[in-house]
Amino acid sequence: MLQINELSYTFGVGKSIFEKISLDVKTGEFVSIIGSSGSGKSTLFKLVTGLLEPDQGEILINGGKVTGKRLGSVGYMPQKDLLLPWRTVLDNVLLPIEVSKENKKAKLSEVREWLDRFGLAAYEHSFPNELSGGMRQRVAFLRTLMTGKDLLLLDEPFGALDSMTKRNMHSWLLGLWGELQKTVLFITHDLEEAILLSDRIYVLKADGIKEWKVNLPRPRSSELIYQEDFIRMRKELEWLIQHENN
Amino acid sequence: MLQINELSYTFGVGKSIFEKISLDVKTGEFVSIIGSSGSGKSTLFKLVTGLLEPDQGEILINGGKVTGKRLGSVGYMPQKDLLLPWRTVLDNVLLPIEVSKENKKAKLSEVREWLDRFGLAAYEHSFPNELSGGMRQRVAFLRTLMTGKDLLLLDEPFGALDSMTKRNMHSWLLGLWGELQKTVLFITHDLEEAILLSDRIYVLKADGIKEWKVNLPRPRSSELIYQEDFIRMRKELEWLIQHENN
Amino acid sequence: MKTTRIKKWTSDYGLFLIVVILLVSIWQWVVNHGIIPAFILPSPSAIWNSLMDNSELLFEEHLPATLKEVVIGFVISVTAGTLLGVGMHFSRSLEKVLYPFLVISQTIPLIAISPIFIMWFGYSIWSKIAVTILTAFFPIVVSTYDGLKSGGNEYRELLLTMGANRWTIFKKIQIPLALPSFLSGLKMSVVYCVVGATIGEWLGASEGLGYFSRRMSGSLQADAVFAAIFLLSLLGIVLFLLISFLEKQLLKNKYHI
Amino acid sequence: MKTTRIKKWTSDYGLFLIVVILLVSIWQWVVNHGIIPAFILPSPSAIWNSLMDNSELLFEEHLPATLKEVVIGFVISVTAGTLLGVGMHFSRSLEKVLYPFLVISQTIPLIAISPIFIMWFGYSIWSKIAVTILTAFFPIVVSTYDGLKSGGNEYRELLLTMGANRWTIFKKIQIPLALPSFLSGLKMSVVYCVVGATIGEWLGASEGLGYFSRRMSGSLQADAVFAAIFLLSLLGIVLFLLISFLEKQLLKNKYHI
Amino acid sequence: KNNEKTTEKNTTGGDKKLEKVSLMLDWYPNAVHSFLYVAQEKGYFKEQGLDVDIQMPADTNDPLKLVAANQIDMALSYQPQVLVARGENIPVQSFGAIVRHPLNQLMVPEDSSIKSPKDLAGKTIGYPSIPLDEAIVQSMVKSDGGDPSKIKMVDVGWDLIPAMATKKTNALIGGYINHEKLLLDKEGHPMRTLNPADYGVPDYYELVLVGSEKGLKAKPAVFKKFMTAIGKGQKYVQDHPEEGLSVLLKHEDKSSPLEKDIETKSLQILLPLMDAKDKAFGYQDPQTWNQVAAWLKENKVIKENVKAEDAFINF
Ligand SMILES: Nc1ncnc2c1ncn2[C@@H]1O[C@H](COP(=O)(O)OP(=O)(O)OP(=O)(O)O)[C@@H](O)[C@H]1O
Ligand SMILES: Nc1ncnc2c1ncn2[C@@H]1O[C@H](COP(=O)(O)OP(=O)(O)OP(=O)(O)O)[C@@H](O)[C@H]1O
Ligand SMILES: [Mg+2]
Ligand SMILES: [Mg+2]
Repeated sequence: MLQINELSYTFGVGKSIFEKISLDVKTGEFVSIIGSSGSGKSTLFKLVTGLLEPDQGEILINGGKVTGKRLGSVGYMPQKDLLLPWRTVLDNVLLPIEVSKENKKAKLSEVREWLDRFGLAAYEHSFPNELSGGMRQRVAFLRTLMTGKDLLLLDEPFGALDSMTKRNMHSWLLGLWGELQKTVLFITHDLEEAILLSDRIYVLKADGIKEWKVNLPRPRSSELIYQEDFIRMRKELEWLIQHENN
Repeated sequence: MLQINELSYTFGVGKSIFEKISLDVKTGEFVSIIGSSGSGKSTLFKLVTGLLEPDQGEILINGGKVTGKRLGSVGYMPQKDLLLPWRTVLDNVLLPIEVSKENKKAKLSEVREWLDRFGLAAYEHSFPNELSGGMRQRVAFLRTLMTGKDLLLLDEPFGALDSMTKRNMHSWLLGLWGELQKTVLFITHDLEEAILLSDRIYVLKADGIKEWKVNLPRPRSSELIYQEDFIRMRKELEWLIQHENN
Repeated sequence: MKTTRIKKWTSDYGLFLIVVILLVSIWQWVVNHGIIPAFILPSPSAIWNSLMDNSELLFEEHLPATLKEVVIGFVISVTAGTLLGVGMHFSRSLEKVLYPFLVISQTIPLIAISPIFIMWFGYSIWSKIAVTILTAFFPIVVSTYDGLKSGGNEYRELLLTMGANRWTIFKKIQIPLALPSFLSGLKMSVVYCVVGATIGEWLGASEGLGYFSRRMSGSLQADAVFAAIFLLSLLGIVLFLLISFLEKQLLKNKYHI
Repeated sequence: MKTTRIKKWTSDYGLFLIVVILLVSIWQWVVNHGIIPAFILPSPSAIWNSLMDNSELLFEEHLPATLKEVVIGFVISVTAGTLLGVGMHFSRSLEKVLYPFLVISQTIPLIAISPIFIMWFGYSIWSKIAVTILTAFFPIVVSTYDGLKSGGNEYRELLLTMGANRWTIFKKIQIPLALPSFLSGLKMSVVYCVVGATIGEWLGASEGLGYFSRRMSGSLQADAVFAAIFLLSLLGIVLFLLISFLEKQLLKNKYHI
Repeated sequence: KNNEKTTEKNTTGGDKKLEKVSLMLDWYPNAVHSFLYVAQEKGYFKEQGLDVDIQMPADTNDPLKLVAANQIDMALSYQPQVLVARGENIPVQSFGAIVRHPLNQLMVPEDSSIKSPKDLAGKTIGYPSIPLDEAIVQSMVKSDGGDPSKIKMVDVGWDLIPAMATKKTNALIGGYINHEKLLLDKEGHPMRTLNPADYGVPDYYELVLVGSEKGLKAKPAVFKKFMTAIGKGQKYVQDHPEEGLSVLLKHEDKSSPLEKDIETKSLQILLPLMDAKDKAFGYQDPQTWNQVAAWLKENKVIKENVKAEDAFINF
């Protein structure tokens, strides 16, 4: 689905963010990226979406052979929700459909169904400022889904939520995962979240990128986090992040 | 130190946030408040600082007998860091000293010492936009300390940090706690954080406020979170939040 | 519902009205007592009488003439100003070339170049409209341009990742973002349109409130001069309020940026 | 360092200069070939010659006179405008009373009320300064007021919890926050100051570039008229650039809001 | 469609095809222009095959320039100004003298201590920043034995009357005895006038008709016809001043009413000053042109190379 080979990127003069990092995401996988603030996670996403061009290396989407024009080929959910404040929930969700110039009317019933499934049916005519943080995040997520792309890049979708809302979103996402049939690349700061949701985790550090497999069967439930296995894994991951400097 | 009795507050017409809630914080205590988004945690802080006036009930600070003028009697760290973008780190930290019209020069060496202790010495002439999220948060915290007040109200000070930075801040705060000699009221979404740092936790819900004691000896270390005891406590707290509706 | 409206209105304009009434009374008193000669500053009552005496002429001939210039000038200013602002936004070169000219256009005294206008447009309505445009389109260009510059970069990037082209981004993001600034430019501009039409009429006309006031000033009929000015000022305020109302309607419930 | 500066300068103004040179050449050609008669629009070379011929008079007598009016008018406009803007920010009542008057003050044609000015100030420099102030202080009031309104509520609350009083908050938060808007008002205002001084000189004067251009127009010397206008325009642009420079210095490195 | 248009034109043009001519006044319509409106109203122009479009200027200098630029066929201007214009290479010529004596006279308040021009020493004189007015004042003072350098001239812009009425100046030049003086009298500021012609300034023509050199050469017939028509107009006004004035007043009522009392007095003053006696209305005396040119040269208002005889043409 997505393959990144020996990617290097430098901001302006001398501010090198990556040097020759490689990673890949297979179809249907849920892969997380963790790393400290400023390690370049969001920058990586901007490179994949095509907002930035790599200095070296290639980014292949859907097995595409060239690193060329990538804009418009993945669903991207930015770190801030970026809902358009002058549009209602429904109109925000319809935005990618408008952009791709598909028939809006034809899609409308499908979109309404999704709004319902996301628990947003009652709010379709509300404006973003009338929503709580968790609802805004769900709208932004739905908007990303509505791009219709198979590969979704989600940049800290649950970063701004309180622990209870976050927990609910986890349960909800895990429940939905089978149906969605999407491939997800997911940025988070929350180790628990990363382990709970992912098939694999990439740890992004100043000296490169490190892969880490999550050995948990699916379907998963959010109750998992209290299991000993899970806690051991979390400890292990934390140790990996903090100590591995080789 | 702080005593809140039967406090009620309503926004505008009919939007009741609290009804007759009471809580108290003793000198030297570290007390956390948790609750879902929109439950009124930040509103409670604004009431305590004096930015809002309660409809009913009393708020006593330092045993003061009246609910009267409270502005300027506690150190308040708002949810956003609110560093003034046109001031350097040093000038931001000096702000409360300027406001209280103390002699700035006399305090300068003390402030420099603190900057050093907070790991900010090299950045004293940087502007906020040149700092990473974790550093900004530390500057805002230091600014709150510099008010010189004994009671500190911290509204999600670590909310915007990545897990590693947050972990470091926890270690750092736990290490500092003995020295600080402050009383802290602390808002967080993170249950682990709340348990790790607090002596007591108040759970704010639509139907009232619930107290919960943390039975962990001090000094604590951030390693605690992997202990079975701790995990059990976290589970218990989570259950309390989600199920107690009586 | 209705009483709260009236209440709101009184609290918004009541104080202003009281001050106006006070000032007008003082003015009347000052003129009546000969402290300011009436041919320099006529009394409010004299102005009112003159307004009534000349009402047919003012309302049926000169006001429509001025209004026509204002409306045509405003429409062209808005069209041209918006296009220029948008053009400058899209093309850095255009911006670099035009910006200094825009500033220069505001520093040149209009009266000095009036023969040029008259030569090009004669004494037709177009010379007045040209002056109107010259005074009124500057705020529109600046506000459109500044409005389009105003942030929105993150939204832009978001739409880019959806595969949007420049035009879609312009339509879906930049226009809505620029709207508040644009509308406040519109408000200033409509006031300047009235000023511009007045100046244009001074530079040569055979009708219009500016023409009327200038002629009356030539024969020292201060009350008629001020009657015309009163109407001009009123016209400016009414148009300003109209745009303010439009602004409120357009931005209602929508802009919580 | 130096070459990059020159490069930046060329990329910023090069295109503009080329366009200017092109336009001036066309202008010269058009006048030389009699398409526009020189007594209506003199050629650039004639204007330049006239500027040189009259240089002593223009630079040593009239330019300083106008500059004096502009500077005094600007200083008073800025002082009064800022005070009014601040006053309106602090007092809702003041705002409600003054705002309509501000709009009205912009809709009244200055020439019509010039006799009042003359009555009050005579032909002293003050009548010109009064006109200058009337044209120039509106943008300052509006930009100060809008600047002070611009958000900052959260910062305000933060300082309140530190026990700050209104004045401290004003000093530490609202002034820095209002600075960008205030400076952009200053830029507009300084341009209007030059326009205002010119109008003021038309209404009666015995020196100044506006007076000079009016006088030369009376003796049908179009080239001298345009030489004076050229200086006026240049004065406006130089002052605009000065404030822009000040703006860049003040906001440098500081405003990443 | 084309045919329709031409027939339409023909019917409105009457039997003969009328030649369109544009005329720009020196200022807003007032009593002095009565003869024009009479000629139009009574059909004197039409008789001559002319269709005259009367326009008003914004600035007193505009008519000259626009005539020279061929935007306007003929205009009312001032004799000295025609000479100034020729000095600036503006190709205009005068083809008729309308007001044959100065209307622009020095005015001082009736109770003023200024009895003759030499008393102006140390006083302030308001003027509308026309260099000619400066020359007039200087000549008057000089010929009266005063020192012109002791006079302060101040440009009072558009507001001649308020300048005088509010006593911001001691004297006024640039105002007309048939307008500003009458208005000041009416407002209770009676004025005494000092005629420049009595103090060393040639008795010049206040108002003349001008055309461009090109136009005058190209269609002299038109100008001739025009002169004939206005001659008739003026005759009518002279014989029936009241009716003549009412034609003007009626015309102006449609846009900006004039004050009848002022205009009546104005016409009374004007009529004798417009009378060419035994010559035809509008006749110009070469002698006057020479004197005025010489005086302007002497006062350095115009350049030496201006030839008086080229500046006018008699039809
Ligand atoms: N436009 C830019 N120009 C220069 N440097 C930039 C730019 N954008 C980001 N950076 C720098 O690149 C680095 C990586 O930024 P990035 O936003 O990718 O980090 P991140 O891993 O997403 O951090 P966070 O967890 O805080 O979101 C940071 O040091 C940042 O300062
Ligand atoms: N100024 C206001 N006017 C009206 N309602 C308000 C205002 N400020 C907050 N509210 C409402 O009061 C409620 C409590 O808000 P508050 O900010 O205290 O929540 P919180 O517990 O701090 O949430 P979070 O975890 O998101 O910070 C919310 O429903 C909010 O919509
Ligand atoms: Mg990021
Ligand atoms: Mg909060």
